[in-house]
Amino acid sequence: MTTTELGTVLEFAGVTKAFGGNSVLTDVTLEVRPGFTGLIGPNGAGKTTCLNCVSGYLQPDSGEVRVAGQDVLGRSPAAVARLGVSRTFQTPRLIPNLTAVENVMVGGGRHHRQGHIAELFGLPGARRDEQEQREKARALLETFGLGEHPDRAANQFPIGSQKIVEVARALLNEPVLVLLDEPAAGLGAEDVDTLVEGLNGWLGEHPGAAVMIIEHDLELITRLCPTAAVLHFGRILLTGPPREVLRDPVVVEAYLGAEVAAGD
Amino acid sequence: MLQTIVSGLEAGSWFALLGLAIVVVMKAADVPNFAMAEMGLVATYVGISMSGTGAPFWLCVLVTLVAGVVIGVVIDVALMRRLSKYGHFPLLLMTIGLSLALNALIGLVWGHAPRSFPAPWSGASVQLGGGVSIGVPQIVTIVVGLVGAVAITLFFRTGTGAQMRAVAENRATARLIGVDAGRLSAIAWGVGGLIAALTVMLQAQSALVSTLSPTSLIIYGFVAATMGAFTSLIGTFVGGLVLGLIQQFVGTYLSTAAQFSVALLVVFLVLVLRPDGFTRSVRLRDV
Amino acid sequence: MLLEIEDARTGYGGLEVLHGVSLQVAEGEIVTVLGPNGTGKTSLMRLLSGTLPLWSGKIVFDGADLGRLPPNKRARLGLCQLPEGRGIFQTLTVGENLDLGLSARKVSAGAARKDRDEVLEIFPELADRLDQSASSLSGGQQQMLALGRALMSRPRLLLIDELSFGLAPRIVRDLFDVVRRLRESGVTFLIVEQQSAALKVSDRTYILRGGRNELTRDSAELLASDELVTSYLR
Amino acid sequence: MSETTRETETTETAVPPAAPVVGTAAIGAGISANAGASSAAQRGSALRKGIVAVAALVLLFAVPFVANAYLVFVVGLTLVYAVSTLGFNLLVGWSGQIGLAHAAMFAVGAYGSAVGIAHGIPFIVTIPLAGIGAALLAVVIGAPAIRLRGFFLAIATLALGMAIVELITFAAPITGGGAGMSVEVFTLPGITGSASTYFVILVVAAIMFFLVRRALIGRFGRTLQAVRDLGQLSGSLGVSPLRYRLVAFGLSGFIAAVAGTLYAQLQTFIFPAMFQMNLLVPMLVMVFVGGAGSLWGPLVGAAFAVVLIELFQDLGDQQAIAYGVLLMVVIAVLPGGLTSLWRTVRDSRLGARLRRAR
Amino acid sequence: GSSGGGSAEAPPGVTQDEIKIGATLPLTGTAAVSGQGLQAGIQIAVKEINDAGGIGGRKLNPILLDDGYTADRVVTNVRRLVSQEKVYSIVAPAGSQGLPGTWQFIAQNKTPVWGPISPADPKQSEVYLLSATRTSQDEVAIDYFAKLGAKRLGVIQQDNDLGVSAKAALAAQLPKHPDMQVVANETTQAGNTEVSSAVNKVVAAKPDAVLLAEDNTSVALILKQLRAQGFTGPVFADQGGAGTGGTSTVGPAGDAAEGFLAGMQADTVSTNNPDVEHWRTLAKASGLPQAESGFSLQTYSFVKAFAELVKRMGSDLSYTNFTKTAEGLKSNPIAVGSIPPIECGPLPDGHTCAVQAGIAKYTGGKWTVALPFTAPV
Ligand SMILES: Nc1ncnc2c1ncn2[C@@H]1O[C@H](COP(=O)(O)OP(=O)(O)OP(=O)(O)O)[C@@H](O)[C@H]1O
Ligand SMILES: Nc1ncnc2c1ncn2[C@@H]1O[C@H](COP(=O)(O)OP(=O)(O)OP(=O)(O)O)[C@@H](O)[C@H]1O
Ligand SMILES: CC(C)C[C@H](N)C(=O)O
Ligand SMILES: [Mg+2]
Ligand SMILES: [Mg+2]
Repeated sequence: MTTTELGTVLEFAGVTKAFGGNSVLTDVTLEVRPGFTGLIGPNGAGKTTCLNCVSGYLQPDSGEVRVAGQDVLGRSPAAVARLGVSRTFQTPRLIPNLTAVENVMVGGGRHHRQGHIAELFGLPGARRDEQEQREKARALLETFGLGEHPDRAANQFPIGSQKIVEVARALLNEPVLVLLDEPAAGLGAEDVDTLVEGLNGWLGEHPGAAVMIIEHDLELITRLCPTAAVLHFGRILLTGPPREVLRDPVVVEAYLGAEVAAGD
Repeated sequence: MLQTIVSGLEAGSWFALLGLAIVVVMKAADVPNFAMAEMGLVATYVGISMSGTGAPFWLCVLVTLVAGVVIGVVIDVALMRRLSKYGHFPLLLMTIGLSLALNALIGLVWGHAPRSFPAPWSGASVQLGGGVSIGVPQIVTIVVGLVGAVAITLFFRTGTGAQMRAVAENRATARLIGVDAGRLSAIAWGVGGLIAALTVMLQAQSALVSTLSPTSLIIYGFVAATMGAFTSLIGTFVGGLVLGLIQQFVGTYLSTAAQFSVALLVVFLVLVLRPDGFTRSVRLRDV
Repeated sequence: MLLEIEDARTGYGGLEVLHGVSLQVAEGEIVTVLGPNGTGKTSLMRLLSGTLPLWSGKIVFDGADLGRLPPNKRARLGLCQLPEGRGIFQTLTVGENLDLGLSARKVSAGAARKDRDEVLEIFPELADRLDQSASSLSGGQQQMLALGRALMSRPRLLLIDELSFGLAPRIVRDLFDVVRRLRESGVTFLIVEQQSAALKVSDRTYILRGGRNELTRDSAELLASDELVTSYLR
Repeated sequence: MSETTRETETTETAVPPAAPVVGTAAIGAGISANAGASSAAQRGSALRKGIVAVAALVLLFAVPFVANAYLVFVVGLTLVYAVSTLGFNLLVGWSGQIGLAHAAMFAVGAYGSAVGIAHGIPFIVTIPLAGIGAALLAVVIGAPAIRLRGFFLAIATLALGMAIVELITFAAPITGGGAGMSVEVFTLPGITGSASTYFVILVVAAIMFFLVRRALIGRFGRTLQAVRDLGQLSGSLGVSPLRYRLVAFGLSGFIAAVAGTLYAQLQTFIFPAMFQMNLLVPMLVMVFVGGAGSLWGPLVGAAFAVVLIELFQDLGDQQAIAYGVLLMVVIAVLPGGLTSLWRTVRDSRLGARLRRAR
Repeated sequence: GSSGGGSAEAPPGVTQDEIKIGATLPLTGTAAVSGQGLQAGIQIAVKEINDAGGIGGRKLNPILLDDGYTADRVVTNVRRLVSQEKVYSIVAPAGSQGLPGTWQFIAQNKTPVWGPISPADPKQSEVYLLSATRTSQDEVAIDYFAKLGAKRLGVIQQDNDLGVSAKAALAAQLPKHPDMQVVANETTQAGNTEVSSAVNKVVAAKPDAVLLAEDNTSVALILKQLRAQGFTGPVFADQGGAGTGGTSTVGPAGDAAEGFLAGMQADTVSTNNPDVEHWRTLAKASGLPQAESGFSLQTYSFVKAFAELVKRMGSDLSYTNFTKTAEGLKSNPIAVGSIPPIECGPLPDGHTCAVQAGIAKYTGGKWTVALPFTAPV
């Protein structure tokens, strides 16, 4: 699953999706290349629905979704994940009783070389695997500013931190494509900084990977993403560098509200 | 054939009513109550004891039903409420413990011998052509079951329905927005106890009840509730009746030995083919 | 004072997270609480709504000691919370969720319909989804629903844990307008926020750090002070 | 445990607040595993744990030398139930599926072994054979059932379980039908019957505990919990939830049947009525009282169920009520099961004060 | 485990002034009514024997354990009685289905089991059956039906040992009554109180007589339903299911019990047989629950027979002598009066000490003898 430099990692081609007559995505066509891509748009525009179409939870009514050239339609979420697609959820979904580290480790299934049987009998390879994953998970948490309490149960973290644990979980898998659904919601300014640095650092080490971020914190989008796509009423309104996109009058009207555009 | 149908509907009414009691409690308290049949049995035994003192029949009926309500409310207030925040397991286990304790208590107080609830129409039957005779208690059960089901359904049509479901989904959040969860769950448990008392009383009028009878009754009740997807009152009621008919027909035309398993297997097939029971499903978006 | 918190302590199990927080809100005020992630803002909200027990200290609402009053009774006093994570009832429809806001007060059917219409005017997105399962809403729509439900209860004091959570910038902006408008009609607000935009609508700001009061200022003053903005906001 | 509610329940933790904590925690069967002592609490020196385990084993090994046949039997029975609960807990507590065919799988093990022995297969060989047979059967049952959730799963598996026991009754020529069949007891050379049975049980139980613990504290256990708490969302972690659910069915069937083979040896006479609701309910109690989703819960739960009944013998006809009431008290005080005692104390204010005082 | 056996060895549970005996009984659970009766009988007999100075100066010390009518607790209890309490003999334990699970253990320990309540015959040297098995009772009942002229037989049986007993009886006796045929044979599930379709089917087959192999509750239920559907012919159940002499079945059945036929392992409780009268006085005086039931009379008689046997053993209480004395009864049976004479045959057929069963009839609220003790033909 190697992607050529600057090749397309994720591709939507004419994706359409409706729920009981309500059209949510209309002919969405989009290319996501290695690096960061922002996906922004008003509430209910269909951003999360786009992600769900990639990760196998929804099947588009028509159109195609390809990851690294492979069609994902008809694949189960697990099969899509095995293509190297990781994601976070808009409302964080952690395993409440596991610690933060263990929650992150759950994301690493793709890179275990040893099967459960080897693990059962404590074979050295399996132990090494486990150890490596644990260290990697700790390092990731550290990167994202949660190094302090890695062994606390996940349900004891404030909601913002839970989202960050999810980000770390998504990254452990060494994914080709990372889909982040509002990772910064509920975070304070300092934590957003940490998140941005962490993501930048990670991408630096994984230059072939693509990260698609859905976010309403536009500052984060402008800081991270060279390109952003605007989704509006299920259609891609325009794509381009965030600063330009955010100056577009339609975007301003629909998404930002007049004053913001003028002010910020 | 007619005999089979009537017997099936009679047993089906018990199953359906107990299923309703289970669903009602499930609706507001989200507890799978394994002690439901025992609750009804205690209430019924209170009524039977009462009628042993020569009290008039209708007074005994009233006492039985009131006892059912009281038992339900007391159980909710004393045992269930404070556990609700810990999720399902403790609640489920509590009802199991309760069913064991209640069963033993009944044994201590009233003994284990089967009993019946003497009704003015006990033993009376209607002769139909072809040697078929139908017991009046059977007819009473079917009619009362139907009326009871309609009454309960109407009761839950009232505005409290959504509040109850909110409490069941998340009691803490419901209280946060001002829902009096305590009152609602007490109502649910009270109504549940009432229906359970009614069920077992009906059973005791046409058949026999003892500390042994809750075991099979509760399974049938749960199966009926399952057919109603644990949410639909009508689905549960119909499910219970259908279950009663299925097992009666299996007994009559296949084998009485396999009656229970075949009835359950039919339910299994229904579930596999219609994973949401007899009701229209609420599909939730979880991503 | 509508709400007075005095040296309140609380926590989870054996873990104390608020080590004596004091706070006052006057009738008709908009007060914000700021603080870094994990500092105990949500815990403060839970304490006020009665989902976390008060270990020591005092909470007085409208002259009455809240003590161990259960959450639903507090809601009936007009103390309404929009909880972190929204607290939408997923198995209910959008309309049912909205109407649940009426649980905290007695109201005629007509008045209820009027209130609902008002709320739907603020959140038109919800209007054509009333019969849809609440779980099918998008994240932001759910946040609107939660807020709409809270408004349905006509609270005297509305506690909002992260108003802007998951909302598009324009909606946030509109909502701050709504907050201002509601204040005119007599609602008092205590808002936990991460966004500095909140300061623009609020009168006073408390900054919490590590479960303690760190600073209390007029919001305008705080916004004007560059130093404070860079160290606490941005 | 209504299906719909299940899916969206915001998990409440053992901590009171209406924490909208971790999203849809309970997707699977609606199990917000309250115990989950699994991981956070599992730290500590492996060496110390090893020593405790060995010491416990030595103690258990000594039982037949110091105790009479009755006590040996009671301890043996506890171990058998503990093994069975190990499997049940894996299914219910860890994978979050309330599959109620467990008593039937236990019966399959007992009958499989008994019939096998009657046909000349050595007892020891029947243990894995019965286990594998039951595992296959469990997978066959599980295949249609894993798509069902919560109570639908419970009722469906209950139905299949009852049908299996009924089949055993029908297969009278092989199984003796409703009248039951006696089981030829295996004896180790030079050791009397009951002690011999006991040693076999102890060894098998130790192996099962070791392996299951091994599996659950590692990646497999974490994945099961992910499947339990995240349901289909675990798919995005590269986990196939249906596959793991099915594997949990198979494994629990295997373990139940292994326990069943041992049970047959203890009872020496088995009949179908032993394996119906009257067994299933105590089995559930063992899972929950021990602590669903915990590692040592099965042992504690089994001991609770077996030993307590023996202790209550002297209460005569009041013992049933004493048992029920005690059960209720335990749940009221420790909703997460007996094994949550330690955590409850640790996380309480009292515990915090004690720690500070130290 | 230890072996009790050899003649030289002193048997367990016997001291200068005491003999420990034990039993496991369903004091709680579904068979609790029967269990209470069984318990009362043992206690009445023990009190009478001890008040009279015991057996050769040794008083009986009964250890009665509750098994809740579950198999694994029966097995546990027997182990406890033998290994922990070290009883001399197990006397009159309930014959619930768990008892066969103890036979191997009993064989290892050589502990005599005296008078278990209606189990299937294990044909084992340590087990002394003092009353007709369910199969024998059913056989007697089939003969009796034949005598009454019944040609069409309806059967309702449970899917457990009760049903198996009935099957065995049918297999043995039907060939002997060529003009009798089974027109309906329904099986119900133990523990399930849903019996109506079985009843419907049996009634539809228009039988002359109905044989039940069911537990107390089910028998009562079936009786009620049979009568409600207009079936008026004879209905029979064995002693265990009929609660013969007591009220555990006929009480709940109410009016439907009129004319009900029941197996008799001990004499009916209300006859003027002097031995029964004697028991009746003691039972009434005891005030124990179910003391006046047929189950009580049965265990009372078994304990009395046990005392008589031990008396006959003289000073040698070894198990060898126990067997010898018991086998010697062939020539000089123990006659308690309330049960058929006890004459234990020697091995290899086990110690089947009584095969005769009687039939009692419940009329006008009283149990009367319909057929005195007879062996099946
Ligand atoms: N299962 C469903 N059934 C019906 N409508 C749905 C369903 N899922 C999504 N929708 C609708 O589709 C639209 C898009 O939802 P989506 O979650 O993709 O929005 P979004 O862009 O992620 O918005 P937000 O920023 O608020 O999260 C919304 O109007 C929502 O109500
Ligand atoms: N259920 C819980 N159990 C144990 N500790 C908890 C629990 N919930 C929160 N905490 C702890 O309490 C502290 C305060 O958390 P709180 O959620 O109040 O912070 P917050 O200020 O609202 O953070 P955020 O801005 O991220 O929402 C944190 O350290 C957190 O780890
Ligand atoms: C001996 C008794 C325990 C028998 C029991 N009453 C039964 O119906 O089988
Ligand atoms: Mg979204
Ligand atoms: Mg917070």
